[in-house]
Amino acid sequence: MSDITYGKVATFNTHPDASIPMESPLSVAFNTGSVPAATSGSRVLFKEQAFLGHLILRGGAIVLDEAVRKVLGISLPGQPLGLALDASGERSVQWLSPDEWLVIVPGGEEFELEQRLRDALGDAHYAIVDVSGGQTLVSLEGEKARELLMKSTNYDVHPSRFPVGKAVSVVFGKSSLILRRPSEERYELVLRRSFADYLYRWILDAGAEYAIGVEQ
Amino acid sequence: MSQVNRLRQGGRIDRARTLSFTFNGKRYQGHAGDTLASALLANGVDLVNRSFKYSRPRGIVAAGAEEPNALVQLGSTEAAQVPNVRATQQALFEGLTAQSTNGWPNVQRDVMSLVGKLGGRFMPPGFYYKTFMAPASMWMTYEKYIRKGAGLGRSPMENDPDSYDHLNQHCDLLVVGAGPTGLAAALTAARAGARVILCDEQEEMGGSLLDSRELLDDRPAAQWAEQVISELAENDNVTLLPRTTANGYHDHHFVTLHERRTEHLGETAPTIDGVRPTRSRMHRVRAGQVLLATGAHERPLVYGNNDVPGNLVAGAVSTYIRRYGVVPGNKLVLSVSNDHAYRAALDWDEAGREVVAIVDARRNPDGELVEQARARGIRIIEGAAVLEAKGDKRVSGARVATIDAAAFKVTGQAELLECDTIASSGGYSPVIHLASHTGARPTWDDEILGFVPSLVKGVHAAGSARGVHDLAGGLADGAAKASEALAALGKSASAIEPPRADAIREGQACALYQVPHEKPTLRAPKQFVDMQNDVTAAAIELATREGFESIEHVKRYTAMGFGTDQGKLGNINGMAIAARCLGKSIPEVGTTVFRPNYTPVTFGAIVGRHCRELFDPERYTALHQWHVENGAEFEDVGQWKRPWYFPKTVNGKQESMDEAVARESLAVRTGVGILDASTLGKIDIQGPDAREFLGRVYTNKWAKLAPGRVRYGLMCKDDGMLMDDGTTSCLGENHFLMTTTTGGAAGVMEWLELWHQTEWPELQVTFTSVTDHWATMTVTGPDARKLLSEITDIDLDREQFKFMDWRNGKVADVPARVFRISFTGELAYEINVQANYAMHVWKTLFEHGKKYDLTPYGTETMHVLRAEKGLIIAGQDTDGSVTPEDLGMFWAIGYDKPFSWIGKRALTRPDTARKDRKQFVGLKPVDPKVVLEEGAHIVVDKDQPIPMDMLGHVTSSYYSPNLESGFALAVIKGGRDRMGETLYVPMPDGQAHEVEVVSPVFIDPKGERQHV
Amino acid sequence: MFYIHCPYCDEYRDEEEFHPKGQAHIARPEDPESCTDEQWGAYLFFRDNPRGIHHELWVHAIGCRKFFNITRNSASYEILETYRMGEQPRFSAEHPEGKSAEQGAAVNVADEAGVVAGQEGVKA
Amino acid sequence: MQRYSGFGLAKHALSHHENWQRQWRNPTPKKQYDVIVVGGGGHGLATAYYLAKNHGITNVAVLEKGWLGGGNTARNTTIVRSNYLWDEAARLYDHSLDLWKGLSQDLNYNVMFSQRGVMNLGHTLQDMRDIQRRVHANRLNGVDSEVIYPDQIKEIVPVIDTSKRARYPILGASWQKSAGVARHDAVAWGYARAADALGVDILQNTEVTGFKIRDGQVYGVHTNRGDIESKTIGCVTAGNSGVVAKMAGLTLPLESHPLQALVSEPLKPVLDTVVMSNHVHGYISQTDKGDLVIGAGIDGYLGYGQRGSYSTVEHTLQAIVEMFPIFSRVRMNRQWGGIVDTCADACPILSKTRVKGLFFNCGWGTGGFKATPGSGHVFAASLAKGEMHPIAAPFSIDRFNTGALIDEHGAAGVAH
Repeated sequence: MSDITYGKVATFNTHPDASIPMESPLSVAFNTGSVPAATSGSRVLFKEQAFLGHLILRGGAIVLDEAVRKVLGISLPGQPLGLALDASGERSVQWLSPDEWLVIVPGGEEFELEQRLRDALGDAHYAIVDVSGGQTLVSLEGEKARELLMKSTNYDVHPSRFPVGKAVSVVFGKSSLILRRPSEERYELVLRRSFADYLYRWILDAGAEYAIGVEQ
Repeated sequence: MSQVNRLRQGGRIDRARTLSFTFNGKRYQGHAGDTLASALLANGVDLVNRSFKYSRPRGIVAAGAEEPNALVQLGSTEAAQVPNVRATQQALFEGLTAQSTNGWPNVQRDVMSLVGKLGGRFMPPGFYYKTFMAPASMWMTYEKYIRKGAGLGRSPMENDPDSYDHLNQHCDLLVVGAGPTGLAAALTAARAGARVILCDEQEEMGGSLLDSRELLDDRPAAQWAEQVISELAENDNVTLLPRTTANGYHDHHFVTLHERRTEHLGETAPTIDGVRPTRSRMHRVRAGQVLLATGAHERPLVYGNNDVPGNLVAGAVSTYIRRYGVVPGNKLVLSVSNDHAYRAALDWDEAGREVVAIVDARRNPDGELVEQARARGIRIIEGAAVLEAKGDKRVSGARVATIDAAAFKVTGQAELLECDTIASSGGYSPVIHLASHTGARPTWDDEILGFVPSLVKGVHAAGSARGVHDLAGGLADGAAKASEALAALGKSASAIEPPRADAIREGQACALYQVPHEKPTLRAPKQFVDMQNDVTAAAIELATREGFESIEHVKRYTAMGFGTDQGKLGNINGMAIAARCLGKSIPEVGTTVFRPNYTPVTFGAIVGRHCRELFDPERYTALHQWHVENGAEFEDVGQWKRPWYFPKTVNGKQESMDEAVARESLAVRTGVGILDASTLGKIDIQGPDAREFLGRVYTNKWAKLAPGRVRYGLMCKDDGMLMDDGTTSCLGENHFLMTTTTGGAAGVMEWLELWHQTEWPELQVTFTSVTDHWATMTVTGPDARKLLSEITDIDLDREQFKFMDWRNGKVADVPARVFRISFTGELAYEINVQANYAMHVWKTLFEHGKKYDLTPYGTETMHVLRAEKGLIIAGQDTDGSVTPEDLGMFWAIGYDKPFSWIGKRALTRPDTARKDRKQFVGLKPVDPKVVLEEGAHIVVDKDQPIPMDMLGHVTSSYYSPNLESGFALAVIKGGRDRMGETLYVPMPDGQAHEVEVVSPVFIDPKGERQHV
Repeated sequence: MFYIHCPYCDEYRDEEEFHPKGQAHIARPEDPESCTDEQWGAYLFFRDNPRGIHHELWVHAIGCRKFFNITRNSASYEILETYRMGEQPRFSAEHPEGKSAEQGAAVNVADEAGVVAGQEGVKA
Repeated sequence: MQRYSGFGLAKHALSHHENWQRQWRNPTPKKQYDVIVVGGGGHGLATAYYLAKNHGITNVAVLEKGWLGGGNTARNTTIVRSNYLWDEAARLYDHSLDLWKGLSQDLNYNVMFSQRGVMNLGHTLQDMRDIQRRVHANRLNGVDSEVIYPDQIKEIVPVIDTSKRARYPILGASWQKSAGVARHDAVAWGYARAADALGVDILQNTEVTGFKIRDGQVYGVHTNRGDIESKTIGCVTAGNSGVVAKMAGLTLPLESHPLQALVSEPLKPVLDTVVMSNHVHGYISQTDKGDLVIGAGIDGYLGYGQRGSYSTVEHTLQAIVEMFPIFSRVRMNRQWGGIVDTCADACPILSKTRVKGLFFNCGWGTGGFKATPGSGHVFAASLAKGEMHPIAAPFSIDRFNTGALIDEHGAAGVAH
């Protein structure tokens, strides 16, 4: 049974045992839209990291911090707009609001992680919500990645204002997304599933003059 | 074609690159570096347009953004047309094609000019308000002919082949204007390490330095500019934006900069390195501080026939000579009120053409430039001005006389000077537009005879923009103000050491705006103030006589300053004339208010990429591609694309919507159908107080809903009106999953947070949107259980899994939550799976569904089915004025809940408590073939004359293949007491449909089918 | 185009990320049932609408999704302060230059780690 | 009053226009008036005119803090229509439309009321339901209104994009042929001149700074030019109504917001009717001078600055270019903002107050210009009789306590 009740809250493992085909939020874009290949002239590279585990944590920072450190080995970013990664860079915790964080882990880890966090958190008031099916992570790299972002969001992405280790929710085109700076050379975008096709088209359009390439 | 006015040398044009262009059908040549205006002047083209109202011949007056006359229609193809391009700001490119915006059949021989000549007198300001009133019925006819004269250029009639984009920029200091002041400011800030944006509207940065006679550090001023620009270009923190106009200042230092990226290259964007750049780009700049180094516009003098081609502002003459190597005439009369403008005569003289005279309004002018002119033997007529220009399509002479400016009269005998060019200068108006976009009113400065900007915190003006007109002063001021601006940001920047400029001693200017004439203004030759709108000094005088005393009234009555130049040349003169007429001073008459844009901006640039397929996001569900592949027609619901219906093609003919809906809805009632319900909003709610919270925001009770159960809820605003509805499931004691309407999802989410954060923060509860995480598939119809049982491990036994229960399990091997709720009235299961697996589950359902003829249906069938069952759609059957009581949903109103839930109190207000409010009912047309029109109104007496007393309206109406009849839902005054009554629905054709008021539940009133 | 300091994100963000939600400090009456129709009408619809200093509720809709208050001049559009729910403004029509820091709690500072949003206070 | 006519104009031309008279006097305030109208915009001037003309009350002062017609009258997009949903609103606006039809002749001032038709587009099925509902209601209320479909729309407006290519294709529209536009400034000036001729004192640069109230009865105002007495005072101050009400100790159920508009450069005629879209949110018409006049929705915050947010302008032009892709290369000349006083139900307030003798006419939101004659007409009748005119009565302030709102938000298309 995939459902386990932790006290008074139901958890749910969304993943099947069998190998079932999955479709990412960008599947319509990739299947039916334009998918320009990366070339040596591409000054922006777009790459989806599909099917990761995405969890929303809600609650007090002190309580959550202890549990997250214990379970994930990452300190909960306490300062606004913080982004913390583990050594491998595969797991991250991002500040979303004073009582809300986004955890991203390799796909399939999220349910076990949720259980371990719940075990660690006990009776405190908190919430953990699996949103893995609702969003996808995309990375943008290349010398013109920042300029592409400037076309799309009014957030100041200058390195002095948007250094490594920062993550923000921003207006992007006429939609919104989460913008992260996990490393010097890479930006990450977290797209909402239903807006993914629009955002993809927006990014391709904005990136056309930089010969944007898409790696699937 | 020879460039008759092109000097053999000089100017910043590239003589090696000759460019051909066409103006009014004739081919000409110019050079790279020319503007269209300089190229036309080089070719001796005097007449470039006809005026708007009087069709008078007009020539080029200025050299920049202030030009009122030289507006052209650009473009050789229909799609490339651009109306009203200022020739003074359009760079010349190979093949440029332009024509005058006015003049028929052509600008040389304009039929309307006759009307202008004869009718001019009959068209004073306010002309339209005083005529065309009789007979009343004729106005539309009169107007039709009036409209024929409307407009300058024309809109393209084909779609734009170019694209546009935005770039969001941030900086510490935005410097507007790259003349001496702006360059000194930018350099100061850049050397201090600040993030700097420097923009300039011209093709080339440098501003007045590009045509200056002065030396900086003993070198031509332009060389200093080049050196500074190259230093700035090297600096990573500096963004240089030439060809970029700062058009609007919008609160908190948000400034729009319009960069013309390709307009100097061609009429449409060319392909460069395989990429077609956007035609223009809007930089949306958020600056820490803003420094306006926007310079000043020279004011022409207002004298008789000052609009005849060959009349220019003095500075423009210098610009054309020094920057473009073009001298726009042979014999010059220069009429001035100040020293600075003497440069025009010196430049003209050096170009080897004749300066007939300098007419100076001052007695005994004695500045250095005056001395230089004297030394060259140029005749200077003191205490005098040009009263009137002579000539028709080109100046042929200037009537000059001594005047008493203060007494506004001509004191001497007029002398006619033969000339072909009159240049004038009445002083310099700081360019304060951006500063006044903030709403800050500028103030008049008697010292500089101009308005200086009032500045909001963080906006600075420097140099000419605040009346510091001399070069050395402007350089120092730019550096100092940049340093001040950065200090306001807590950054220290020492002002750069400006280059050495030789101070030129200038005499005091005198105040002269309108030049007196021997005849009174109303009888004198037309003295133009605003050339683009044909506003004369006489018009202003007349307006003041008629009681228009506020400058705003004068402007509106005469249309002064409403042109595409926004009165850059004329407004101050106009105000001075109004002040003279009213016997007041200029500041008493009022200040001038400018609005964005500084110069007109292409719609496309403001729109950016938010057009066509990117106009608004299209939201897709996880099953979107299947819907497309299976021929769905889509309905726009909010931003979502939802399948509307799935037409089948039978014998090569595609079903109509009615046919498809009939088939789909019968399938659900008799077999099994499937709907993609993923767009419904879904909110995960957790916390010990989740249940209490639900009880406060929903009208009904939540205290006892057990895990595994689902309940329908109504949500009101505190005015008692329904805002949304949906089901909420109890997942655990402290855990709920709320659903909302598709359109209401974001609003409900914010609503819950609003109440939690601002009213009840003590409640321990959290809300998280999971709309996109889950895909929702509704399998419904009598065969739903059979179908689902084939691919699920959930026990679907009717006793084990009841209506309004939910269960966990696997569907098509994928973990799923299945909710037994029904929006069709049939047996129904809503299957929720993680969206990445949705397509697999959906397709598996169809594999197994073949034998049941599983039928996909869309929103239209969904609407029919729910309406048959009397279920509302919030937003369709309700409109913001409907309470739960109006809907008759008393079963969903917890009157006795301890907490006064949102909306409860409002229900007892006198109007909300009325018994005869519009109430939700069903309507059955007496003729079953009739399908009532949604939105039609209902009356008691079909024969009542108009206005009729309306009881209410049809909110939903369909043909039901199940009922074999049309049926409708409606809201009707006192409807619940009207059951069985016959009412009428009057139609535009005079017919009235007879309807019976019935229960809104048309099918299975006992609910047996959904419980099977 | 306002540039608004979000008191939770602790940085200036563009107006397009925020939604205005009307006059601030309008608390729902404690006991709605005992309100007269006039009192209920006043709560729902009647507003100060001043030309000058105005306290208003905004939400950082695309951002941290938190509600907070702004003291803004409705004529000049200058923002004098932003403050969190439950805090009182320093600037008001009575104190256009601002109360001293001890008297008013509202300051533009970051949320410190460990503060639970659920305890941040109320509109009134 | 010097009568205006084509013949008179010709006569003046021959004398070089030296004999035109003032269009209105510049009088000194009297100590006392029978009625004071606070606010010299279109509505206030119309109120004064109808007081004098229809009710014989000529001892009237109009107090204007700036220049007459200088508020929203000077800043709106001049649309006149009456196809409102609810009976009460339809009656009010249609009464106004009737007055518009003869207004130029009545005032002897050409207000250029041009019945070029107004179209409200529908882009979704729900839009179309709302349009049907409104048009049906209009028809039964005797208001000219019909539903038209893309082919007819294209015929009336050849330059509009009715193709399915659009993000939100046009599905249909409501069409009020008798609606149109008028010359906004001329309306204020025409009323001012006509009212002045009947003896009304129009006092510009006269700002009310307080009310004189005794025992719940108003008996005058304080102004920057001294006290002026009257026991009947009508406040018609649009965006500033909240500020004025506060001087009398009143709070009103409204908020003042910026409403922006913009114009293109003048173009040769290309659009001969008014096109409005609620869904993509923009509206557009072309003046007799050739400018495209464009407007949209209000900014969401309180604002007296006569300017709003740039993003609103962006969204508006996106909508315009979506509907009219050919305008992409046309250029925007100027933008500005007004201050609109909006009620929760998008309907005005025409009401007595708890201060006896003090009346308010406000809350017109984005739709005041079109109502100018009707508003002045029924408000004048109400001031003259001391009782609200039947057409005005439903628009009482009390409705916000009883709940009897007239919700024109719900289904009225764009509320302009």
